[in-house]
Amino acid sequence: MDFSVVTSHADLLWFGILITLYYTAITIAGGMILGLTIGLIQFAPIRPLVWLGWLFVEFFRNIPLLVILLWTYYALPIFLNIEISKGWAGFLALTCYSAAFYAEIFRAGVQSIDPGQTDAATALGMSYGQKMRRIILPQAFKRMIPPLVSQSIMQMKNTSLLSTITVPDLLYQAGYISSQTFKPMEVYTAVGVIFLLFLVPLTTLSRMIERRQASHR
Amino acid sequence: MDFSVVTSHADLLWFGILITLYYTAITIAGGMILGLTIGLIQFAPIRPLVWLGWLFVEFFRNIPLLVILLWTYYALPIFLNIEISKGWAGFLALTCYSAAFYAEIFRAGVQSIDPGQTDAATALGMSYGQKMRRIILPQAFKRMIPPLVSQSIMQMKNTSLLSTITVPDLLYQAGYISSQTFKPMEVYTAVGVIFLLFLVPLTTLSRMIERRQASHR
Amino acid sequence: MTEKSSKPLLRIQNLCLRFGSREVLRGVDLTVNEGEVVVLIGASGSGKTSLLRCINLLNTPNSGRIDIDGEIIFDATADSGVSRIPIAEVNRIRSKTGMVFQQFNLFPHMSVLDNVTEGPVIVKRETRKEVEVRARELLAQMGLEGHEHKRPAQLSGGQQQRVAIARALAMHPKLMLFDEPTSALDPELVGEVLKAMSALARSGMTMVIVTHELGFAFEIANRVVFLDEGTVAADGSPHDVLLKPEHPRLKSFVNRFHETADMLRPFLETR
Amino acid sequence: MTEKSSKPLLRIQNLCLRFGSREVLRGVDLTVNEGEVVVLIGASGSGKTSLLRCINLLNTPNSGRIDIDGEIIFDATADSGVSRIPIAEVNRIRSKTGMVFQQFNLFPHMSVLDNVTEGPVIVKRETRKEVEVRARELLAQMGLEGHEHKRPAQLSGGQQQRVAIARALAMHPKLMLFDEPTSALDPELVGEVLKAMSALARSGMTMVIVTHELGFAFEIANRVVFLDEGTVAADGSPHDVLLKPEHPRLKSFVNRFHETADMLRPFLETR
Amino acid sequence: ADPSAVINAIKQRGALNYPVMSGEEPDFIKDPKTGDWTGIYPDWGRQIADLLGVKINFVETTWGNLAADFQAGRLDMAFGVNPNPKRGLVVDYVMEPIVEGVWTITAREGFEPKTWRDLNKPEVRIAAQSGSTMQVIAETMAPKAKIILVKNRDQAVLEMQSKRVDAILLADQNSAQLHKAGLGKAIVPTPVLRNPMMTAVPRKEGNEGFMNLLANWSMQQRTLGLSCAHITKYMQERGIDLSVVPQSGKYC
Ligand SMILES: Nc1ncnc2c1ncn2[C@@H]1O[C@H](COP(=O)(O)OP(=O)(O)OP(=O)(O)O)[C@@H](O)[C@H]1O
Ligand SMILES: Nc1ncnc2c1ncn2[C@@H]1O[C@H](COP(=O)(O)OP(=O)(O)OP(=O)(O)O)[C@@H](O)[C@H]1O
Ligand SMILES: [Mg+2]
Ligand SMILES: [Mg+2]
Repeated sequence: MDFSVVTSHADLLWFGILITLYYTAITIAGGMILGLTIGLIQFAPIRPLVWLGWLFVEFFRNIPLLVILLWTYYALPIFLNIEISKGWAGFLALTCYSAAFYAEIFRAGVQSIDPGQTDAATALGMSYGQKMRRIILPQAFKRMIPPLVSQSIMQMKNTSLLSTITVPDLLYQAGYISSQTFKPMEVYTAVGVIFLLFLVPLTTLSRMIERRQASHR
Repeated sequence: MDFSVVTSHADLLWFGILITLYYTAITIAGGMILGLTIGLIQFAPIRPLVWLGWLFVEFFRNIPLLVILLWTYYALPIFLNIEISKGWAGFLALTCYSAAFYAEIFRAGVQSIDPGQTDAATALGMSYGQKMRRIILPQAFKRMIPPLVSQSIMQMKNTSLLSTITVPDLLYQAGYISSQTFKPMEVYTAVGVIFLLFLVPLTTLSRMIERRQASHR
Repeated sequence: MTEKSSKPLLRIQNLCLRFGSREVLRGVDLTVNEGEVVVLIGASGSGKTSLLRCINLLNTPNSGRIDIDGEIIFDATADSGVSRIPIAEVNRIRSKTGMVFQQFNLFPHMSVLDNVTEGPVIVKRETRKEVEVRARELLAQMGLEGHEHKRPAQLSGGQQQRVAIARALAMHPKLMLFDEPTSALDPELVGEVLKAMSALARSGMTMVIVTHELGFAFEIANRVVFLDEGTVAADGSPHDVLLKPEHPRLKSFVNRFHETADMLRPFLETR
Repeated sequence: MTEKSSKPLLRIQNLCLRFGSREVLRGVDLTVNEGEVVVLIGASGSGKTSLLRCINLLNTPNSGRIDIDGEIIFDATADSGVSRIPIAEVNRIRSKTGMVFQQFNLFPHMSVLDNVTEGPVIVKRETRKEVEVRARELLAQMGLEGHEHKRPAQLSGGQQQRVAIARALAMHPKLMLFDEPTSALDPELVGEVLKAMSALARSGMTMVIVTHELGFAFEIANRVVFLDEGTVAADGSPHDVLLKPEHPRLKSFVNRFHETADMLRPFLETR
Repeated sequence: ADPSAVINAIKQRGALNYPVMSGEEPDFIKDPKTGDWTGIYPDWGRQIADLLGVKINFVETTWGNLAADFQAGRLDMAFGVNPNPKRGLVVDYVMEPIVEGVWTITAREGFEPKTWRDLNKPEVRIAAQSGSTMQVIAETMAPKAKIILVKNRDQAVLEMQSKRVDAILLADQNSAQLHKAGLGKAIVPTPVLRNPMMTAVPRKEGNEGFMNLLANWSMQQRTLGLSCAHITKYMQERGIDLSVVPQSGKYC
């Protein structure tokens, strides 16, 4: 093993890390906003909205991200007759994919709140919006932190698929370096270590939060 | 849109589906067995075993499957100085990756059982193994069905990454057909539909089980 | 106990409720006058909680009619069909009733004070300052001075239930509904909640109470209503219903309590 | 009530238990002789459940010594240090005690009959056939004929608790431990469980019972022990402890019950 | 060390480990039914195996993963590797090209650059396969142009079809193929850039004999026009006329 390839291409890797983090960040943000919306409309008292939410979740949960990604990048422009850049295609695909999962987390989070809370809020005469905003969501968010963290970790891993549509993320750079230097083992080991360095602290944190919440309940 | 490419290559797609299903099946089986083991040793009264389980889970949960796959296929043979076929590499990588998630499901499932059940079993004089086998696991398994189904759906989607190490799964065939016909839109749309056809019934089933369990509790 | 008018505050007519194919309420008629304290008893599963929840539409009945303080909150009498009352209207009438639950159902993410002020501030849009003054008074009446800034989880069960009563009272309800308010409490803490409820009754509040504390029922109620399989099987003075039960089911129901009460004889004899 | 020997069946010496920095038991001494029925009372949080759970090592004490039927199950007296008793040995001695929990803790995935046979068949490796015969007898004694093949969830709370008692008895325990066996029950169902326990006591079973049903305690107990902040603050006959309390805390504890009991006076007077 | 060590090892094993790739016709043609490989490269591989008197063992990979397969010790050799000194630090190159092609572009309709300079303009968008020699060429010959890096040839075609690029940088025979498919016009920009088809083998003690064999074979292929004829045959089978890339040394 000769890790000099890694150090001598540190700048490329670093650039890849930045791209990966950038897409992770924006697609987590996009996915959470979209996911929250879709999760919440599934509780709305309007049937078609509920179905729409269900359809969205089922659609994006059940297709491999790789297919969604290729589809968004190649098929969508032809369908809609628009231009879409790699960056936007990647953002859209990752956002919709993760939104399906975030939506499920939000739905489960809201459902996990004791119905007695809704009863108490209803008995006070609160409207649907007031109950959600003041009573349900503040409690649900707390419980959702651990699954949200897990899903966001997934999201960082998912961005590695962006390399297939040649967004120059970490894995893309790794592929480039390895094909230039013929040293893939070192490069992929380095990539694995980089992901561990970023994600293990996060999962550990998430476990700690989970444990604290469990003991506080 | 001209779906004749799809019908004229139906045999290739069908072969791809079989390969995908095959790897899905064997890696679900492998992942569950390994995951159960790793999930359970985290409850064992032996410290190093607990840590080993934790390490395994953290390692495989936090590295993108694509990296694990490349690493298993390309780096492992060098490290261990063995030959490993594509099929075995794919099986190993997918199994270990999913085992990490299955392990978390088992752990959470066991922890979700009312401690009163353990108390009652202990009070009867049961040993650790007896409690697990007779009291905890039978109850935990029921609750684990929905997350196990979700994870197994993931697994079917995950197998699509096997195409990157040229295992001829559905996505590999799709890539081949689209490179021959230059009709990626049709091909990838077909692949998306195929996944939906397989997975939507499963997720719907899983939701139904979940709902029935919720109302039975 | 206190002065009672005969102006009906709550009128329930021929109320029916089904869960799926299970008929839980089968034509309940009940009128509660202003200032009255009505205790609802009945075996487990007889529909007591369901009836209480119908009064403020936490459960939506299948037919019948409910009016509170002269305003119709639900109307689906057989001939008229369900007449849709706008949800905002329902919420307004709903806040004329205050409900206290078995499990307290306090908002765990808010301080005790915020639990009490939440309704008036958010629902009635009163100014927070004024509401806080009133909330502190109510909490003081409930013997909870000094606990205003604690979280519910830091209080004992009895204290939590008294906060729940204060929370309901802060909305200035005309009618208070209690669903087994003491059955989730440690026995030693039951007394303090019953005391608070007695004080409330003496102040002239109209109350409908579901309870298994028959001694308390006897002491506080103007009327005791016995619910059996979703119908009113007995309705009368505490003395008639609890001490001279006629309905066979009521008899066996009350007798079970007599047995447990009997065991307490030695305690009464020494005092 | 029945013939009592003075052979000690359970001996607890200077038992201490901490959860983190919280001292829950601070040197408890308690001896229970064969055939005795001891009722444990005390305020919420005083350590009643903890003490009961120490007896069969569901909680591991920090120091002290426990022996059951002449066999040491735990020994960490200050001078000797913790002496390790093998886990198999602990399990054997453990099954000399039977425990009934507040929340029943029946195995929901097994039939009523399997709940009762599970212990003898799996732990004691008795043949299923023989155990089933005994289990049916026990269930019959508990008034549960015809329910053998139901799941626990299909039974009422009172029935479930009686299954739990049968489950414990099937192990032929020498000592039965009850932790508030009726406090999770609907009040109407309390009587049937108390009756079953009385019958058990009459049959000569040694019992330690945590309960808030002071009337029942008075009737059934040979001795009443009052636990206060992790120590035994009173230990004597039911008459002395419950009717003539001396310890100030015991006095106020018992008085709260007298108040509630007082409310039942009208019921007793009419009969 | 024994210069024949590698040859002996292959003979002893009885099989030559040789890379093949899917989706790269006619360089590699996989019969989807039987899984048999034909095409330009597999035929050459068979020739070498025959020379050594062993069977051929096809190892499926991709251009992107070729390096990894090399390092994992799965391959004895690979044809069609472009010269790259960085890789030369790790693998040995046989210093004799099999055939010498040229680098070309496939241009969209209405875009007809003559020189590399015509391509070096900010408004020009060029697709090139990432990590390949084509990327190096694009970055050095047309640094001002907008370079779009793609994973494989199909993606480049898709870029062209969705009108996101003006030209794709390709080797001559691929360009001729796209030209034939009507996807664009094949152009050889000047100055003409040569594309020698090199062979790589793992750097091992005792590989001198094997490299010598391959150099010898390559020299014969090139100088006698064997390789050129072989390529032309496969191209003609598909109706592809390499004369659309006039300077291509593969046309005979
Ligand atoms: N949400 C619901 N869905 C289905 N059935 C219900 C629901 N709520 C109540 N029931 C059923 O309605 C019947 C009456 O229940 P209810 O809670 O009103 O009885 P209760 O008199 O309050 O009994 P308890 O003394 O146990 O509180 C019961 O058989 C119960 O199973
Ligand atoms: N597992 C535990 N971890 C930490 N603290 C505990 C644990 N179990 C009990 N405690 C604490 O120990 C003290 C005694 O609890 P215990 O349950 O023995 O009281 P109790 O007398 O049974 O009360 P109750 O009448 O409420 O059942 C309480 O303050 C409780 O908070
Ligand atoms: Mg109820
Ligand atoms: Mg307790």
